[in-house]
Amino acid sequence: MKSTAESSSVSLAVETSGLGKSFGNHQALRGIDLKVAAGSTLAVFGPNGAGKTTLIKILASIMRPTSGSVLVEGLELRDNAEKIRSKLGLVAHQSYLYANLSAWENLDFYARMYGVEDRGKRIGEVLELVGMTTRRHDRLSTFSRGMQQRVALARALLHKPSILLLDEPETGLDQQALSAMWDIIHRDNCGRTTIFTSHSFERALPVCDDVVILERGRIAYKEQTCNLNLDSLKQKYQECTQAVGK
Amino acid sequence: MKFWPRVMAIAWKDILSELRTKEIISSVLVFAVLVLVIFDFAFDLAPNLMLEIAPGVLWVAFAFAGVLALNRAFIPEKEENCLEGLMACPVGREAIYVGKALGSLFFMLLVEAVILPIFALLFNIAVLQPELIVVTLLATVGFVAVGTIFSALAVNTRARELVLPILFLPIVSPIIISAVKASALALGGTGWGGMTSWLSIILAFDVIFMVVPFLVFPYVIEE
Amino acid sequence: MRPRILLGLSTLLILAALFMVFIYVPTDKDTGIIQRIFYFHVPVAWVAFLAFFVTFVAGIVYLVKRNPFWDIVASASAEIGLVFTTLILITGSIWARPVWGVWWTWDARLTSSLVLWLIYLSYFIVRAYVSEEERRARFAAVVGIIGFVDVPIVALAITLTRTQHPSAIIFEGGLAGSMLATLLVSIAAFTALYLLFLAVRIHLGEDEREIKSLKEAMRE
Amino acid sequence: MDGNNIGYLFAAFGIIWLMVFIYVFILLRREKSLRREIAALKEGMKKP
Repeated sequence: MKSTAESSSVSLAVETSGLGKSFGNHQALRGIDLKVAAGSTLAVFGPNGAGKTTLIKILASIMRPTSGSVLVEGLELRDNAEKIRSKLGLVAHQSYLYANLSAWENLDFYARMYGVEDRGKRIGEVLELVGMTTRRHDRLSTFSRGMQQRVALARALLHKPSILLLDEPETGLDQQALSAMWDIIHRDNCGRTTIFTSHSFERALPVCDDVVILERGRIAYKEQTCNLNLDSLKQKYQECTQAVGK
Repeated sequence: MKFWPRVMAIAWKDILSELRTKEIISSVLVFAVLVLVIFDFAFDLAPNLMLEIAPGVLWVAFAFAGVLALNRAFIPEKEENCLEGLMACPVGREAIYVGKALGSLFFMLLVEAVILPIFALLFNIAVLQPELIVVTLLATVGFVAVGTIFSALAVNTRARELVLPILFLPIVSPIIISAVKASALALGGTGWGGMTSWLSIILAFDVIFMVVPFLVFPYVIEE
Repeated sequence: MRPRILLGLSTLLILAALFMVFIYVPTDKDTGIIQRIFYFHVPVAWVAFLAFFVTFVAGIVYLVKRNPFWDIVASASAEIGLVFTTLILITGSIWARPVWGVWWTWDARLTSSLVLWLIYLSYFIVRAYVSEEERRARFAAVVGIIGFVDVPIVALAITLTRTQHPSAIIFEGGLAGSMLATLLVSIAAFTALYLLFLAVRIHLGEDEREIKSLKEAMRE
Repeated sequence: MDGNNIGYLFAAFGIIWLMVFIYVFILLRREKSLRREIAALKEGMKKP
């Protein structure tokens, strides 16, 4: 398993230093230093309001940080936003899909936005990958939550991103659908880096290489998955959230 | 060169989605016709006076129809938070502005194209004059240029239906004034000569409000 | 410290202006005594314009620097501008009554002032309807910028439509020396008053921020 | 027309200064209440 080694020999997909974000007086993130090795999978845990979504949004360059910097594959995110965005795939809480358009039309739109070459072929591929080929011409509004999530995943994979960001992908999916999703992500994988946030240790631990626990905008704990089991992680989570909660 | 294909993709996506539901166009059309009819009742005028108030009526109908259409422009982007999806795409935020504005421009022109004949019928005025069409086109560009940025702004406030007209109408007042005056001259058959000063105000407005919102739009949608 | 200096300066200038307007300057032959409103009306209009200009600049600086201070400056100045625009409308209307025989007329500059008033009223309506502080500051800055850019076009369009406003004689060199001096002193007085208000109002905004952060600190 | 107009002049003059004073008054009152709130908050922070 690859891992977030601190040594410089491993190339880094994402590196943040001193990342901070405040909304008025509320500090959502404070001084996040994170190194994610290329090709590894990082799981970010934390209670609601710990800053998980904020972190993902900043990495996706949707939100701009108040302080600190983000390097993506060695490039400063602030200065190279457009270039870097084409390397990122994003699945958020909401699907980012238009209810009045069909799955195909939605994907075609985003394929244009990402400048995907040979659009028709690639859309066919990702639809096949997520198993939505038969319903490709149905409107999004007729899809169940799980199906929408699959199309959202297809949307994120369209342009073959080298970094995939997932914000609580397990919400609204049952165990079966979730493992299908991870299966899809791994099947389409070609040395891709994945960063995802999660509430569920049971579901996340088997698929990640590294674990980070966020608490009140800070990194409270950082460990490689190979040094952890489910119980020790849960215990650590309790410690972190209670220690800061005082 | 990457800019325009993406702008067109955004505009086309809006048009496609609208053609599916026809939500905006149908409701705006009904509303605009209602405005015309109500004005027709309110001013029970002799035919010779009709020509004087008709341009005003026409532009009140267009302005209110525009507010209604623009109010809806960013709602699909909020529903599944698609605006965030657009912001994650490798395009400048300006492209989102231009794309949305082009989409709205298309709807507005479509609505106006239907309203004008109805207006001609109700007010017994010949509207098929190149002067009037040019005025309408230019004024609508200015409308949409300002309206798009305020629509993006209003959709993120607590009372979006209220905020847009309050913001939008005072700002576009020079366009409305100039369009009414120019339309009156066009309908009066004065020809281009008398209209130049009005047309130049509309043009100046168009240019300024294509540049300024283009520059500040990224600040409206960022998080 | 500085507000105190401003207070002294504006008091002094206001006394000088009052003296000049009511005692020193001769009565205008054509319009009579009512013409003296002009020495207040014009400076009030100048302050309103200056205030909105400051809002415009502070808005731009805010968008570039993201320092909440500039949002406080922008909103403080817009508030003072709105108060002074209200004064333009009132004094204009009091002028209109004896001269034109009506309280309100759709004269070009009165109408422009009304539109101006509406634009900056909407500035505060936007502020009222956005609760998140940073977003409110951004939106307000955008409205302040677009609103200010719109002002000359509004004025141009309305002026072309109609005007019965006394033409701006000052710009044609038609104003007697004593009248010009009076006007300038009055403008200086109102400008000093504006700066005083701005300083006080900015202070107020900073206090409000401090309260918010104290409350935030208490919650944590 | 001069005779009556002086009334209008003083009305305009009076309204300007009345509004200015009202505005000053409002500002001062806001300032005072903010000061009090800050003091109360700081007091509250010290105790617990």
